[in-house]
Amino acid sequence: MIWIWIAFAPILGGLVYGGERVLRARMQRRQGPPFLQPFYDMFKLLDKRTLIVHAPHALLAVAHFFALWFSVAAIFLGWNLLYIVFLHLFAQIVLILAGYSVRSAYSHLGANRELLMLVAYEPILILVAVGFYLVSGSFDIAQIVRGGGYLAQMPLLFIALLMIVPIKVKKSPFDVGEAHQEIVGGVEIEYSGMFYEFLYMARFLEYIFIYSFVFIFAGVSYALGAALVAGVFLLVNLVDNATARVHTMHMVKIIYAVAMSLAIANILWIVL
Amino acid sequence: MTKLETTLATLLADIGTFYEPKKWHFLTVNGIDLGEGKIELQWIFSKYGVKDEIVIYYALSDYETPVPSLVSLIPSAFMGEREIVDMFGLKVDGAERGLYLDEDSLQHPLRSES
Amino acid sequence: MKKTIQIPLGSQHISLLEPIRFKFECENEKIIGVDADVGFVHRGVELACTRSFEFKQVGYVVARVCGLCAITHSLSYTLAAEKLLGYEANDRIKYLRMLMVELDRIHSHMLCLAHTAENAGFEALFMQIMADRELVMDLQEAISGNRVQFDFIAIGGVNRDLTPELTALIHKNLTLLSEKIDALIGLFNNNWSLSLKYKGVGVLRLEDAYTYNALGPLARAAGLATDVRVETSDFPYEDIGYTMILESTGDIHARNFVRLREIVNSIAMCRNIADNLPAGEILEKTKGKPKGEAVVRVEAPRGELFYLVRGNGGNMLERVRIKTPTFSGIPAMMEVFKSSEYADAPAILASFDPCMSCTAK
Amino acid sequence: MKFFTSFRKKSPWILHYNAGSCNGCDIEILAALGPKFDLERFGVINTGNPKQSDIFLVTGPVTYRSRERLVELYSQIPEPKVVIAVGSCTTTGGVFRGMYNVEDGIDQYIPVDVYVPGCASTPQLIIDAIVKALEILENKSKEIEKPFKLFGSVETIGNKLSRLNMAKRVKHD
Repeated sequence: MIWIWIAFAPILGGLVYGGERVLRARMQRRQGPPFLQPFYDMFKLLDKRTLIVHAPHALLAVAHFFALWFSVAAIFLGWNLLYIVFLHLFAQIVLILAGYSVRSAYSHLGANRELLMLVAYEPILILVAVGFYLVSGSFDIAQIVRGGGYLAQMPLLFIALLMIVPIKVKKSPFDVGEAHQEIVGGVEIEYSGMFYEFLYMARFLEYIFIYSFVFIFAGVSYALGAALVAGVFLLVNLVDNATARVHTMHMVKIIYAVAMSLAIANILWIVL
Repeated sequence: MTKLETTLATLLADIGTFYEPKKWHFLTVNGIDLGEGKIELQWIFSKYGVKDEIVIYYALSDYETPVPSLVSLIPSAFMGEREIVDMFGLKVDGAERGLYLDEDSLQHPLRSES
Repeated sequence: MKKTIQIPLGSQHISLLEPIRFKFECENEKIIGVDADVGFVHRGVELACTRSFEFKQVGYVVARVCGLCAITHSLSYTLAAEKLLGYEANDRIKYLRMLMVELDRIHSHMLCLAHTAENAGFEALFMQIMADRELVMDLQEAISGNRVQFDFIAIGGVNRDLTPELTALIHKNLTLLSEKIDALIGLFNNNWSLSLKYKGVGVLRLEDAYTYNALGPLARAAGLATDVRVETSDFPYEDIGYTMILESTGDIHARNFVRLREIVNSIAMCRNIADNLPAGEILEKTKGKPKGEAVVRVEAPRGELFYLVRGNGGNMLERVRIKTPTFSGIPAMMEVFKSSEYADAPAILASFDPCMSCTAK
Repeated sequence: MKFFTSFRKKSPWILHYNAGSCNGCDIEILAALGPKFDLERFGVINTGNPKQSDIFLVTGPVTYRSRERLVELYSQIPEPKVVIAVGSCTTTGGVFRGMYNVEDGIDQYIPVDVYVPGCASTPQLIIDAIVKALEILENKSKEIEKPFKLFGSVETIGNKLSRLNMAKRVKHD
């Protein structure tokens, strides 16, 4: 059963993404694309001729996708949370390498920004994992979801996690890595056809990845988890439609000043 | 509209005594081809906050005589100067071809013979 | 090792409507040098106005210099030609012309605001302003028959008249619009992320505005009180409630605010015109051929538009000189880019509202 | 593959290039992306990146300087692709026809599939053109623009003939 979930993870993410595009359009008083639009895009990209800059560049996109898929699978299988965070880090590093491996200035800038994003959100993810360990006594997700009451014990960590969700799903105010008006997609710029498709689907997996972090905050109660995810989803989209993009440095400062101190305060609170 | 005559040799001195950045708005440099190799150059100014006050300095010249550049007095004059270099093929100190046309283009579209 | 990277912006870029190419020399993302290539849209309109078209057609040709401020182009040319023909338009024509120019200013300013929001990464605001802008576009379509490039002005008058139904429509749409503009003013003032993106970014100081001869909203945002609408006597702008809008900080926020408040002013002026339209013919016959030299300045949405027309008594003109607002704005623009962040560059660029097809003609 | 072909028309990503237009048509393209006309209904995304685009929206009569970029952008779009010429001056040169720096329409340089008249084209016309372009996009095969090898034995004659047939089958109207 769990393997089916893992196999269908990208499709699930695609549904989330499709729903989000419709929701965003409605928030902007538009009709918006069909619900299944991400899948139409996927199939179309498979049909396009692929232009490759050089082979490792294309391969790194595939590696990024599979590494992400692996970390999502690890979440579904209930593995160690720290392990999952570092798997995800590996996936991001692969993407950054891909960005640096071509000569486009936009790609380099995008990779720079991806690195800064990583610097911003990675400590929070680790602190969240540490928080779970302190409360439930284990890094294993299988163990964590058997417990409960995380929201009551780590409310500040939850807020910190909320602040990095827009970075991961590339939404305003923290969509600096993609930033179409500035760097035309950043690291995505030199990809086309089938290999762009891997990045496009990796985006679906990012949705699953970050929202499952939100989900496990509910612990044993799956209904509460679903409600949390839906709430965060709405909130993130609302914020996306009400803010402009901030600078990369502003983003890092905001995350460090607010989210980081919230997270650390929460951990101190649990420990003491 | 007031038209004042000047010559290319005395242009810098004339404009230098006339132009005050807080009073006069520099519009542009203009060239008008009069035919037979003659060209009329105009430097156009307007006064801030006053109705219909336009001053045009003009000088008669030909295609070959180098035109002094006003950039030392009016930093924003370089656009207009590059334009007349492109359009008439004149020589202006410090202004190169290539604003609209290619750097090595042989065209000077606004000359009357072209 | 080379410390700087060169970031190109254009000639094709998603944040640009028009082809202009910047080369930013950047340290990390800080811009230390700018190089601009503006000649991508050069078509040669000035020459064609004197060689291929007769003076009666030129008004429609120069409208195609720029799609956003087409009406001011044809207006300036028409005024210059009418001066050469010795013709003075009656009040109704003047008021109708002012009406269309102000409507055009509203839609152009709104497009600029939308574009600035989009380039700052605020997609929802872009959509909101574009939706509100349709009110003005509908008005323009109803009055002139086309959404953009309405050849409304002809030598000797205007091509279409205002009917009572249109007056009612003007009032209806402009009332709706002014509510939305009030909401926008609040949004631009209070949104936290917009203030990060706009306040203190891309500052043009007052001295620089004087030195580089900035004009239009760019100069007024820096506190330089210049507006061609009060510096010429071609149109009775004071009679219909014109006020000059000035800001002092000169950043993107100030430029946006000049535009927003000018829209409010323009709405009031349009409603005044619609109420107090004098009676008279809308298209009169003109006689003769243009002879002599005439200069005309008109305030386009982006600033001062200057036309110099010289005729020799024939059907063809001798010289049509077009000096467009963005052309004079570029030196100031290049100055502002230095020492700002590359991440701000698209928003700064959009806040200047550059019109390359004007610049290169 | 047959299965994927039918999805081409459901996700057209556009690339917009201004080859020297008066930007009247460009603002109408923006308006078409806005809420009133909402091109995203058809799955349109304005990508701004030629490598990920399907539909090439060009405005302007092609000036001397922009012609190289135009061809370059066109060749960077992977097959299958459709070109839409928006506006009178893009189709024929329009009012700019015969000016010294103008090349009289983009079909001098790249093949055009849909011509949109109007000065300026209205958003309604642009939407119509994109819907028309979707049909063409569905019929286009990515094989047809592969260069033919005249000499060399890489391809059999039968293959060549079948590709010729494919080229013929593409309907343009």
